[in-house]
Amino acid sequence: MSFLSSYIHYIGCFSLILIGLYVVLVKPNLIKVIIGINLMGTGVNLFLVTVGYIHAGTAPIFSEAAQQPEGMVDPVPQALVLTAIVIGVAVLALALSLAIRVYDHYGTLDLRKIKALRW
Amino acid sequence: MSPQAILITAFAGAGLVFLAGKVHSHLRDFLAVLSSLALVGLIAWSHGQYGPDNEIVYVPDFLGMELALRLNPLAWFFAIYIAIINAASVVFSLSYMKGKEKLGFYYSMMLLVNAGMLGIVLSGDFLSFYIFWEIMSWSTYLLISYRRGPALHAGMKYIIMSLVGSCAMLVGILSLYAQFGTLQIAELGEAIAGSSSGYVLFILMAMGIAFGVKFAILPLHTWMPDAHSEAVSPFSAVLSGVLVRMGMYGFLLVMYSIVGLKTILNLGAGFFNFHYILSWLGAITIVIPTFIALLQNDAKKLLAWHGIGQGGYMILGMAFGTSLGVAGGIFHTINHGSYIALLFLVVGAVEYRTGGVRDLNRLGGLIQRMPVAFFGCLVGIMGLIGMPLTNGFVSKWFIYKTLITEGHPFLAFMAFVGTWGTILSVYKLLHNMFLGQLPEKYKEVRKAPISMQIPILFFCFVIFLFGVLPGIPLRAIQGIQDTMGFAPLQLTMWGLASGAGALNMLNICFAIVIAFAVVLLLMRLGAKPRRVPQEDSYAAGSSVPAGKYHHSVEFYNPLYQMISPYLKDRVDQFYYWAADKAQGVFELTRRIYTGYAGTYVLYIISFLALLIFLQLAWEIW
Amino acid sequence: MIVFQTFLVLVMIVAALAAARFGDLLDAVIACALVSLMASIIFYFLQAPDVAMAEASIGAGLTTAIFIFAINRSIRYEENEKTD
Amino acid sequence: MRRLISLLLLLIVALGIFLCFSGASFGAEGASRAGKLTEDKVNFGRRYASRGLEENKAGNIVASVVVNYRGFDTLGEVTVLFIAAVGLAAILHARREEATPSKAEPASLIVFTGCRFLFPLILLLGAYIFIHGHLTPGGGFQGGAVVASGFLLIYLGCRGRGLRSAGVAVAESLSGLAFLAVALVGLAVGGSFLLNFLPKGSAFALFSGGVIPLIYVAIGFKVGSELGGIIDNLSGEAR
Amino acid sequence: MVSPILLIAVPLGLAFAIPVLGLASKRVPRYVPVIAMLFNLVVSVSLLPHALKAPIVVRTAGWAPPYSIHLVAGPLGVLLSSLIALIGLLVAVYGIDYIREGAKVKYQILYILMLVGATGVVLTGDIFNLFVFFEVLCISSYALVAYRGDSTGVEAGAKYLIQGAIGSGLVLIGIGLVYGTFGTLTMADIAANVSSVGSFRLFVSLAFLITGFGVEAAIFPLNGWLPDAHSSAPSSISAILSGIAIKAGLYAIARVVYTVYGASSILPFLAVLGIVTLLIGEMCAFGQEDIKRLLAFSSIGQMGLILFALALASATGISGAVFLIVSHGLAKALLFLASGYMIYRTGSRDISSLNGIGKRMPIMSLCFTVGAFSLIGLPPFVGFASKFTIVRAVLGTGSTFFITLLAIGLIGTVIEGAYFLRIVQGFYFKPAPEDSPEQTEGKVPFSALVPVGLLAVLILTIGLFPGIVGRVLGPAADDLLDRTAYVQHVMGD
Repeated sequence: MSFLSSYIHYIGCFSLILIGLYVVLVKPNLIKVIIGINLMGTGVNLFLVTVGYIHAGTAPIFSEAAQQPEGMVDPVPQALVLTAIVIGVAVLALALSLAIRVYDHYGTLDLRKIKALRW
Repeated sequence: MSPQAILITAFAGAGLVFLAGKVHSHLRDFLAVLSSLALVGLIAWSHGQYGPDNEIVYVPDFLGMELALRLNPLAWFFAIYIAIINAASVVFSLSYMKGKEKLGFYYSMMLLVNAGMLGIVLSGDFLSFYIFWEIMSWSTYLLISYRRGPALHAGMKYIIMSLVGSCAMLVGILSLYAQFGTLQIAELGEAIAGSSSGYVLFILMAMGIAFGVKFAILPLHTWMPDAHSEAVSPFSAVLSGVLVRMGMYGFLLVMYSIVGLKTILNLGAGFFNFHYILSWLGAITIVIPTFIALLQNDAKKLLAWHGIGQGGYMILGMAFGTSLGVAGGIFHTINHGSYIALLFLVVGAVEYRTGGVRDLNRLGGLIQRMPVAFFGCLVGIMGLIGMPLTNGFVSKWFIYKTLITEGHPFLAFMAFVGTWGTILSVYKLLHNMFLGQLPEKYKEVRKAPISMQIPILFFCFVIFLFGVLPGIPLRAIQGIQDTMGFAPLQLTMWGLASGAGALNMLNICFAIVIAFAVVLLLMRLGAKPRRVPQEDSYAAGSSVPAGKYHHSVEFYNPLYQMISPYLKDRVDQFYYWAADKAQGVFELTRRIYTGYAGTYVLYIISFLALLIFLQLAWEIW
Repeated sequence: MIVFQTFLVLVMIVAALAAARFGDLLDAVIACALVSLMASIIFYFLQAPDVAMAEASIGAGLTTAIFIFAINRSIRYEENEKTD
Repeated sequence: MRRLISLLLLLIVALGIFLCFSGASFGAEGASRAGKLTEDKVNFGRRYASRGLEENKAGNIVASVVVNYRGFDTLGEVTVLFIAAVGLAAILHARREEATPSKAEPASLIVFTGCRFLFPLILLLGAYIFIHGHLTPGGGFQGGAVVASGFLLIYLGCRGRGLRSAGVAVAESLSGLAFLAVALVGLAVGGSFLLNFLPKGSAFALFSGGVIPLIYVAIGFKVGSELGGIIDNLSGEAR
Repeated sequence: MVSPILLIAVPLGLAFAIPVLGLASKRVPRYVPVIAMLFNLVVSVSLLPHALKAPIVVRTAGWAPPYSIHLVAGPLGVLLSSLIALIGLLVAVYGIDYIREGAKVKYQILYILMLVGATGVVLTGDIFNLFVFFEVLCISSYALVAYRGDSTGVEAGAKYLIQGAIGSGLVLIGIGLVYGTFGTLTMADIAANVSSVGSFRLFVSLAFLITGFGVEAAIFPLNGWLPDAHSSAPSSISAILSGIAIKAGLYAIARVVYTVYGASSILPFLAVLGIVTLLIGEMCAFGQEDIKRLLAFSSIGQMGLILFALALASATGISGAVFLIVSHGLAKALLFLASGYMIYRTGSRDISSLNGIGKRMPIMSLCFTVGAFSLIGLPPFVGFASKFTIVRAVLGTGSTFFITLLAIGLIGTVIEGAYFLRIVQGFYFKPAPEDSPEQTEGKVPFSALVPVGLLAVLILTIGLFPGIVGRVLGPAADDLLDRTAYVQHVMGD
């Protein structure tokens, strides 16, 4: 149980990362690939937050002056993840707009068929 | 005159000519001739002004190195030789190039090549040597490509080999710098003295590849026939006369000025001695190209192959490291420059008047139409063969003499064989261009214009002058040899005064003049020849109607059939094969970029996995 | 508590696998949204309410909407040809 | 084949990652186990937690980190979103010119009215979230996203009532410039970019934390307008 | 002294202001990038003397370095930011008239932001901030590659984005591992602690960071996007991508490997990688028919050489690499810019269609020739000086391993010479294709001639007087090599 409590989040986040990577590697569909990137991004965010987590910690928010900072989880990864989430959604939006344009031009989203540029 | 002034004149001339070409064509031509002649003047004037006054650091800090120029006997000798041949070619170009396109480019590149070569010989350190070497290389490349068509291919061949050479040279030079912390030629000589023979050999190899490519020593020669035959004729003269001989300058500089005579002679053991191998390479370079030349029907290709072959003599002389041999090598360099330039100019003149024909099977009988060109050709091939009274005789004499006194009968035999081949092939050149029947279409051919005749006659004069009075250039060569630590030769104005190898051109000259007079006398005494028009020819007593003339085609056909299977340029074929294979590999390599994004991501992940795997397996960090 | 979190993680992984598996892109996107939602809840349990809010509104909400727009303007089904 | 190779490679990566956790202590949890968490040096997140309140007088340490300590990141991040919005518009620009405006089915009256009713409430909620970012969970991003979801609602429920692009552009520009201006005033006043130069007030009050609420409001507007712009562009409403 | 933070803040502000300005006037936005980059150039150059004395450490939010993000404007950073501003300025001038289609105003915004990203990457001292600016750079380049919305651009953009997104995901994992280990994000702080921890985890984080940054730096197996993106983007963007963006990636790798990790034992691996990249790039470029694709592959080759030189771990080696970054930036920008109008003129990107262009566009083709010669490394152009420095550094190490690699690498140079000189030959000595359409839109405006000409002049000038850049190279190399000094400057007050 203690193993689970220490590592379950790590297992979860790296599973997500690996599943995401696998999707990108194997699936030829552009939107599927973008889903893969999105999954990977979620996994990375989860990983970062987990890094800053302390067992039985409290959120890094003071609601009264008397609150003690000792048990608080690390706020920095959370700040980083906020940034990362926004960057992720930015990339995602751009990727999807590209996918729309690709579909306009090629009539397909199959990356194996979108090979005008090669060699 | 300081070397700096010479170089500034040279480079400024090249730039100004280009700009002048935008303004007016006469101004451009005038400036081109003026600056090339001015260079000859400047260099001639600076004769003898050697020593520390003329060692100039012109860039004190180029990436932490000093760039210096200097003038010494070796530099001066080569500089004047470069400048003269270039000036002659520029003068020759005036009418040869008239009406062609991009003349501003042509003249400025001509002068830039010239400037680059002058820079090479005047540079006092290897970095500026390399810089000027490269400037010369790329400007030459542009000039070779100037004629378009097959010239493009020739240019590519040239520049690729040249790049290989310069990469090797760069490695060699910088290895010297890494080893000794200086690139000053003067200081390197002392620094290198103590280093191991393996290192010296490495340096010689690295530099030797670069010089060998330029010099067209046998396995590295394949660019030369194409380039020489495809370049415009005045530039072919420069190319074959001087540019190729920059390799000679390089060899002299590295072998004798820097590494030093003693080290060179003791490099390697027994038969596998450095200068031994070099001389064998030289000998092979004499024989094979000369016989390939025999098979050529393109006048310029024929000359180009001779250019390679004659280079073998120079190597042969120079590699031995005896006073006589090196003197012969250097002397042969300038001699060869004079008559090969002459021959290229003659071919150029013929080409100019016949509308670009250089196929020997389609020419003939031009002797009366172009007498000056004929005379030039005659003198040129006399020099090439090495007939007495011409300078070629003297230098070849030196070289043979060296071979015999050093006891190398095989090498001497190969050199002789080379000379026979030369005689056969240049006779073909002379005959097929000027003797025999005149084809109908060349009836209207006129004499070469005066601006072509001047350089031709000038070179004829030089050939005879140095042939009769070899002391003039040999003095200068003596000066060079002094700086390299060779034992002095006993020179006279007429030749060599030392005991066994004495050579007195005065006597020979005298003998020849007498013989000539006797022959003339005999001919006068015999039946008077009756002059007939050239076209009026008879066979078996009846006149041959026009259109049924036998022109001299397929010279040496039986010989050709006999030897041609042995004389394929297998090296060239090998290079082509290798290039072909390499291109196949390149094409395969391109397939890495499949165009499928998933594959690219696969590469990324494999890279990551590889890094992790390496660490797991071998602990790379 | 830990059991609940483990359950969440497992649901998240299963949803991710489903997102990888579904041939209907719309289904895959919904699965993806589920992943985000689970992640958001996990963030909350990891004492990161800020991140949880951001993930819920951006990751689960907006992202899904954007995906659906894009699918709307291209095609809905993955072309099922054998990958090599 | 491809799957096999991919799985193999991912296995190696996974192995590598797995071995990462076998060694010394990792993360805040590890530091806490090793008993080093009280040292500021080990983990500077610690320092923010322990001193952040008095330094910035903002109850939400994350807000204080996002806007102040790591405000420069946030600037970059807002820029990224801006890039995405602009780039997306640029990429879809050509399409917009090609596309023929399609008449969408108007939504039913109930949905329409419901949306119009909900829209201001959603905006209000978003504004609340980003104004209170320094006190409670939430902030510029979350609030901005909520605002954007309001626009999404408008798009879904009230077809044909998109954003006015000029208005979006102005909002984007001005909020971004406001962020920069606040940061640059810090540079001018105290010699340090993003300096919290305003009086910080007392903690836990609405007007506390110095420039943090100001910047969060700017971020909120910027994120909201940019995400709104993205939705607007992607939804393909031809205008 | 001006604060280096203005190098980022001012262009950013101008970029934010463009949408409003664009509402006011259609013409104004075209000149904003010029103003922004001019400002950056002036500030960067004026900072250079200060940075040479000691790195300028700028804190944000008023807190001392480990507790807030800070910029470290060392010699290397300021040199690179000057280069970015210089090339950025020239390309911005070029872009005034070059950009004719698509969303022009948006192009200008993205253009500034891309350069801001690159400037941020070279100036920042915080590893997560490095990532953020990296994303600014990458995402704006994805958008710019595809901004015309044509089929090749969109395809290249999509592929670039996929790979870039994977790369940045990997970087983020690496940063997470680093943060978990050290609890800090300041590069100097990590560097100070890194020697105390020598574990597998550290290596894995390094591997993630190298792979992630390597995607943008176009190291061999990671560069599948590069030929597509560089060839499909508008020429002005290709110039920036090749001249600056990939260098920023390489800078990030160098910074991480040298300063943060001090990982000298993986340098031989990087050297091998560099040579492989060089060879692959040149080999692929050889057979290209598309001029921009050829230039893109040639960039890969040059990046390989830069990486190789960086991996030498000697002061001369790194200064050679930095010098090559400068010279390649100038030359490649010149080549792309020149080819941009050539492509407009002939309406085709085929090399064979560019035959005989020397007559029709004499200045452009002359400048192209200068750039090509410089890339090959022919004197007296700047490429020679930089390649020369690298070769000197390799031989200076005296290690057989590196010398062998160099010898292999020089083959790449020869291949490069072969294909570039073939193009130059085509320009001047091959007849123009018969059916070449005379596009009137290809008339080269003044705003294009100026940057191209200036780049050519710069290439020649620095080639003749390498001391102009040479003085900064030594300190720049030390900046990268000397970890303890870096840590002291940043941390020690």
